[in-house]
Amino acid sequence: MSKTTDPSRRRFLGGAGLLAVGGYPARALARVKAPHAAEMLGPSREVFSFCDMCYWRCGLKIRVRDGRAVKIEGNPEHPNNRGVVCAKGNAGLMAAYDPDRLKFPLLRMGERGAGKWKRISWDEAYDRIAAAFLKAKEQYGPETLAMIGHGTWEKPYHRLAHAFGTPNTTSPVFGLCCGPRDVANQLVAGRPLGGNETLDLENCRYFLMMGRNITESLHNGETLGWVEAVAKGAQVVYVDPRYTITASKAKEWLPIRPLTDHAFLLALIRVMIEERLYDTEFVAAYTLGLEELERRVARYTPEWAEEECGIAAKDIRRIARELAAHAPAALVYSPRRLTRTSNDLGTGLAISILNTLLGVWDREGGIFSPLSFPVPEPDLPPFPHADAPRADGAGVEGVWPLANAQYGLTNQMWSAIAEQKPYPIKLLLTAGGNGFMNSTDFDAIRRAIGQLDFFVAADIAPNEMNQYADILLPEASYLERYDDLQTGGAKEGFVAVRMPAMKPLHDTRDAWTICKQLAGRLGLGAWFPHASAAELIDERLKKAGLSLAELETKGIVKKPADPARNFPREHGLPSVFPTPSGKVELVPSRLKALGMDDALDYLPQVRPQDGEFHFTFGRVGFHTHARTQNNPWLADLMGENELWIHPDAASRQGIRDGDRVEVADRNSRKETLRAKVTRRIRPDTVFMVHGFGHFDPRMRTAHGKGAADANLASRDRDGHLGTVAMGRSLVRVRKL
Amino acid sequence: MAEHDIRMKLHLLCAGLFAEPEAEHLEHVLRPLAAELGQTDGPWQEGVRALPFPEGGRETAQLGLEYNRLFVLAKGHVPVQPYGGYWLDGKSTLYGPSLRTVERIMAAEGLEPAQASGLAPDHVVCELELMAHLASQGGKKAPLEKTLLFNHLARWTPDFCRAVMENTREEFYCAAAKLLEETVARDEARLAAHMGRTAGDADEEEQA
Amino acid sequence: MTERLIRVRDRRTIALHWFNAACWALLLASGFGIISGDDVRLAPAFWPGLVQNLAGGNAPVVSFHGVLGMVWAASILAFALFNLRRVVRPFLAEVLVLTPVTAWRDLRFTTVTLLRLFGLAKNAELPPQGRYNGAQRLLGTLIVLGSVLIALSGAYLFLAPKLLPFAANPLYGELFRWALMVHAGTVFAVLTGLIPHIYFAVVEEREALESMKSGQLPVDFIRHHNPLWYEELHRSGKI
Amino acid sequence: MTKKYVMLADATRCINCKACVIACRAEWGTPLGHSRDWVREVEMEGPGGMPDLMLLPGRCQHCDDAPCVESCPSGAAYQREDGVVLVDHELCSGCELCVPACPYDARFLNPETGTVSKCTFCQPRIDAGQPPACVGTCVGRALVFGDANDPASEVSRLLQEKEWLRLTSDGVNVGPNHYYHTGGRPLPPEALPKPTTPHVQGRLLEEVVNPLAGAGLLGMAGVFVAAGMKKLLDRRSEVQRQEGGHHD
Repeated sequence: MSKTTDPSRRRFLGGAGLLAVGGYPARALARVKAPHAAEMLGPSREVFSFCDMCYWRCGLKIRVRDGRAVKIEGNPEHPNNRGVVCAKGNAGLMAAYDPDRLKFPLLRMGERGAGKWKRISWDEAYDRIAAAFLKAKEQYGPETLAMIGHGTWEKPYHRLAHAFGTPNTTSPVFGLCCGPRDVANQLVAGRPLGGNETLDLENCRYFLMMGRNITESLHNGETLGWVEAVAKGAQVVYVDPRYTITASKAKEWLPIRPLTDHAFLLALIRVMIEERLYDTEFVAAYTLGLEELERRVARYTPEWAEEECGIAAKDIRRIARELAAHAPAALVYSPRRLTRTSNDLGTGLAISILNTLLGVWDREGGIFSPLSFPVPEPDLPPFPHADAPRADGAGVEGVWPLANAQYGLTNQMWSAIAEQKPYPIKLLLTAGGNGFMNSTDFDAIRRAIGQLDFFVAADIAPNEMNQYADILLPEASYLERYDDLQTGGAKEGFVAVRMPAMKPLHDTRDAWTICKQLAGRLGLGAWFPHASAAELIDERLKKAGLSLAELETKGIVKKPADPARNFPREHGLPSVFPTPSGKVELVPSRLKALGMDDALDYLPQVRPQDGEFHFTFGRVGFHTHARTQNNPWLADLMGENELWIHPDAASRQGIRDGDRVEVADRNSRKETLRAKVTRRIRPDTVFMVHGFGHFDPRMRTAHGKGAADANLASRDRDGHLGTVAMGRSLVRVRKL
Repeated sequence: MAEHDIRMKLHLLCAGLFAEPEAEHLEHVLRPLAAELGQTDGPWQEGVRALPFPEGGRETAQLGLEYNRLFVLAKGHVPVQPYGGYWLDGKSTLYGPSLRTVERIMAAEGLEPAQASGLAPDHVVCELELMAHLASQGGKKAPLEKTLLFNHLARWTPDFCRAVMENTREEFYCAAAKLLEETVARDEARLAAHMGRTAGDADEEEQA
Repeated sequence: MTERLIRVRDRRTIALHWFNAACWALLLASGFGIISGDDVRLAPAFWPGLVQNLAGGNAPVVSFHGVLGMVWAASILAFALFNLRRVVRPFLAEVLVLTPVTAWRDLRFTTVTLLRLFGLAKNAELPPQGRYNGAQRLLGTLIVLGSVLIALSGAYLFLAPKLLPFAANPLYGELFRWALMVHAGTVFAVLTGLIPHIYFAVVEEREALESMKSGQLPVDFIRHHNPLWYEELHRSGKI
Repeated sequence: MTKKYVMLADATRCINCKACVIACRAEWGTPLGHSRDWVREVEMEGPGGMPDLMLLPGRCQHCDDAPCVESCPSGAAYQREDGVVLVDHELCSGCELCVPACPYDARFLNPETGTVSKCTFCQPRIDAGQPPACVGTCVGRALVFGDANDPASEVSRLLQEKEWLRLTSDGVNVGPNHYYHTGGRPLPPEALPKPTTPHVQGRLLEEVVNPLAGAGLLGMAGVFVAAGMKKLLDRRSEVQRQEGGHHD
């Protein structure tokens, strides 16, 4: 309390008190003081929105003054963030006010990528695009169009592409990120965790974090829930080659050998079955395949795992017991981006199986069933049937049948364009995103772009990929537009609205307007019957018994959480698992049905030779992927990335903290950056923060800063899903 | 010509020079304007006469490319940002706080950037046209002129003009930048002499 | 018995003296009222509190002090320019202590005078003094040079923050801080000197105070205190 | 009752996401290169040579004995009754005497205003009943702000419930009103304030000019008060002598 104030009063004794009489407390005076104009909160109004700085989409209240967004705050009613906003969300203002932003529709004048542009009118841009699209459609069929999106505001582009008749729409979210995790949960339990994971974090008592760096790969609501649990005393075991901020909150850090998580998890499964630590009641009532599983994991002893992953056998046994002791309020926490090894599906399955053995489904502190707020889609004519299969093979039998056909496999799509196989792809439409920085194959992307007849890029800011476009369409940022509704599945069901905080700046337009106007030119107007996004969402809301006007005053409408439906098994109600068998399948039947090896078995991964390191990368809490490095406010927090290297390894190479080093993989791909010598990483592993090393000079702030991990990450594939095994790169480090 | 008329036309000409070059506009608006000013005695005469207008479609197209390279988008970053706020608000933001000054004057005059132009109110073209509009009223809008000049144009166009001269490969933009620089400097001297200049004065008006 | 009086200064000079004195009083009162930080404060803490509360904030006090300071400096400067030959040059010639020898002599005079107040040093010999005695000369020099310093530093303190971008050049702030020190230090030095000035005027030599009202001084007083001046007046036939 | 505003920072909940830093920048338009708040990430060595981290969010600590207020010559730095230390930008000259006086390095000369800026606990926001921008946005809810004199406030409750430390050291204790919970761990020495080195002019004023002036003034006044007294006494004895003479 303030009363504990040290009565010694002054910092240093000095001569100034010489003339003081009585020590009249100056601060008690009621003097009139003038704050600076900047220190006033002028008159303003608030509009509701949801964030677009990452994929989590927090609810926002945007303060608007003089017709301009001036401050972003959280909407306390929104379950995704409960009022808090991260640094990225706060810096969203600079996405709109960035001087480097794309401001006008531009036509390429010189060579692709030569950087010669001419401002053209929107009409001219649409006319040129329509002419090129119709010509190529005629020549090659509609499947010659590929649409590569980016994960957030791309919905109208998907619609446009599907109306055009192509199946080839893709975003990085599946093949470069969460794919294996979601497929694994789908195969085992028929229930993916979704983009906003359905974990009852606050009530969980024990977290086994499998490299889930939840404090730095940060999503407000999720992180806050986890921090609440830890503050309430939940135990954390953090498994990661690197000591992250999340590790600093854990009671235990296990610096596992990279790529061997699967071995560790298999041994845990074995111990849990061997020692009958699992939830016998749940396993008996709800699962299939325990005996087969037991047989299959018999050879994965803790001692074997210790050899493979470097975690002591006794610790593995202990952790299995601790997990069981806290079940069902215990979680084996999957990483969000599970694209590391050639058997990520196996890792994902093991996590899902462990959670099943712990019986966490539909239990407090475990995995809950979300409520939804159904808002019907507008009535549209059916999309034309695409005769051709997807070019990336996602969902295509005999190719990658398990891959998600909505988001596809972005890397394979780039390869398909580069090789023009299985059929010519001559048109590319990108909506946000940056192929170079989110895939791992610069070469394939360059070759792909060379194959195109026409490349249209819609984006807010310049980046490496869109500098090759033939026409660049400047989009309004999320602060300047209506968008389709956000309907969510948390404990509460909700529908939230994005309202414009200001008119579109410069000569920009929102995605819905762009797609509608383009569709009109392409003769596809029937799929865009609404005059604007506002009209579209108003129609959807009316069908749900709401209205846009109502939502605009609140920002969000919620269906209250219902414990009986979120946690049916806590209330004597049954759980539902929509698998082929209707049960949780400990050995997934779908893999068998597809004639695939069932991925349960451990697949040995690459190991560094002398002088080599495992290459890893990850995130910090104040940058989103490769999207925000040019944001002046966020760049101020971290302007370039560094190569984390253990002091033992560094001293062998004569590298000191701050030295410039070159990192090269076995294919002679190279990047240079500064070294950070730290004990916070294993000696056989190096690490860098993702998203730096931008080489587009139009990005004034980010250009040439740090190194591009995308140019070093492996191009290997997971054998079951076609997702990218980014962690399989081995690199050498050399002092420059 | 009356003095205010000349000032109006000079600002209009400068605005036009920094607009996207279109043959129509160059031939039928800017060239006659320059010719008229070039025949009127005054310190601007030399600068106006020195303007190398493009001859023919090829040269105009060439100029268009240079315009886009300089002010719109280039391989490197945009070499010269044509927005006042960029220069006044720390070069890391557009639509920053300095824009309010211009918007307030525009609102007082019932003006705003044309919808189709897609230009921010503090784009060099908008500010100069606003100045021309104010000047055309023969000194009646002197306080607003003063605010626009001392809080905006005179504070950023010198840097802007220098950047244009350093970055352009076209004689045309060099001459245009020089003309703009001189025009603003003369305005500054003139307004300072007429009304007395302190930063404080301008600020007060700004706040009022 | 009527004293024989002689006019020694004109009305303008007298007015200037009292104008100067009034300015000083107001500038001191307001100046001490501005600075409230304990580490830099000159006056007891209650004073800035009182002044600022009376004025409704510190801003008016600062403005008052700054504006009055400039009025004061400008007035004296104007007076000096318009009366350069008639008043100022002769005054400066009499009063300024510029060499170490004279300084030593004046210091000795001052010390002995001071000691005599306490009945000491009765036997010390004092050389005869001119229009201004040693102590007055020292004080006069202090006030003249001090005023210049105070005016210059004050002008910088008041105007520089309004005119110069301190963030652009660290020198501006550096200079400000030195100016602050010079301003305060000089004010103190002058203030210290003013104590005997006032004491002598009020207690010891009421005639001198009287002459600052009427402009006249008794001839006897001059003969007694300023024999050299008396001689000079005598020589020039003014007595 | 007078309010007593305090900031609590729970280091065990802080994740160094810098949301507070950006929210502050957005709220007050702080020019790039400067910030009113920060998060300090201190890397330490834990037991067994394992790495360890401590995350300490910070800003102006609104000290009871704010050295910035004490070193301000313009009367621009001041403290409200509720403890909030503020800058009157109309008065601030930008002389920076207060900048090195702060043991927390919380003040800087703002190039856009020419005056000294710092955290104000978001004074206009708190006066309007909103939390400071950093507190409202804090992702881990590590920052809590409130009135410690209100026994019903969250800060009062937390101050009682948990153990709180302040950034003070043997040499420096100016009564900060910013509290830290570290889960029982001691604050790392590098996070503690070091004695400051004020500008030479400030020190000269404080240690030479003012004491000298005080001594000089008092001394001089003393001498002449004494002289006056002596004169008075002399005169009285003279009068007495004369009166005595009459009687004689």
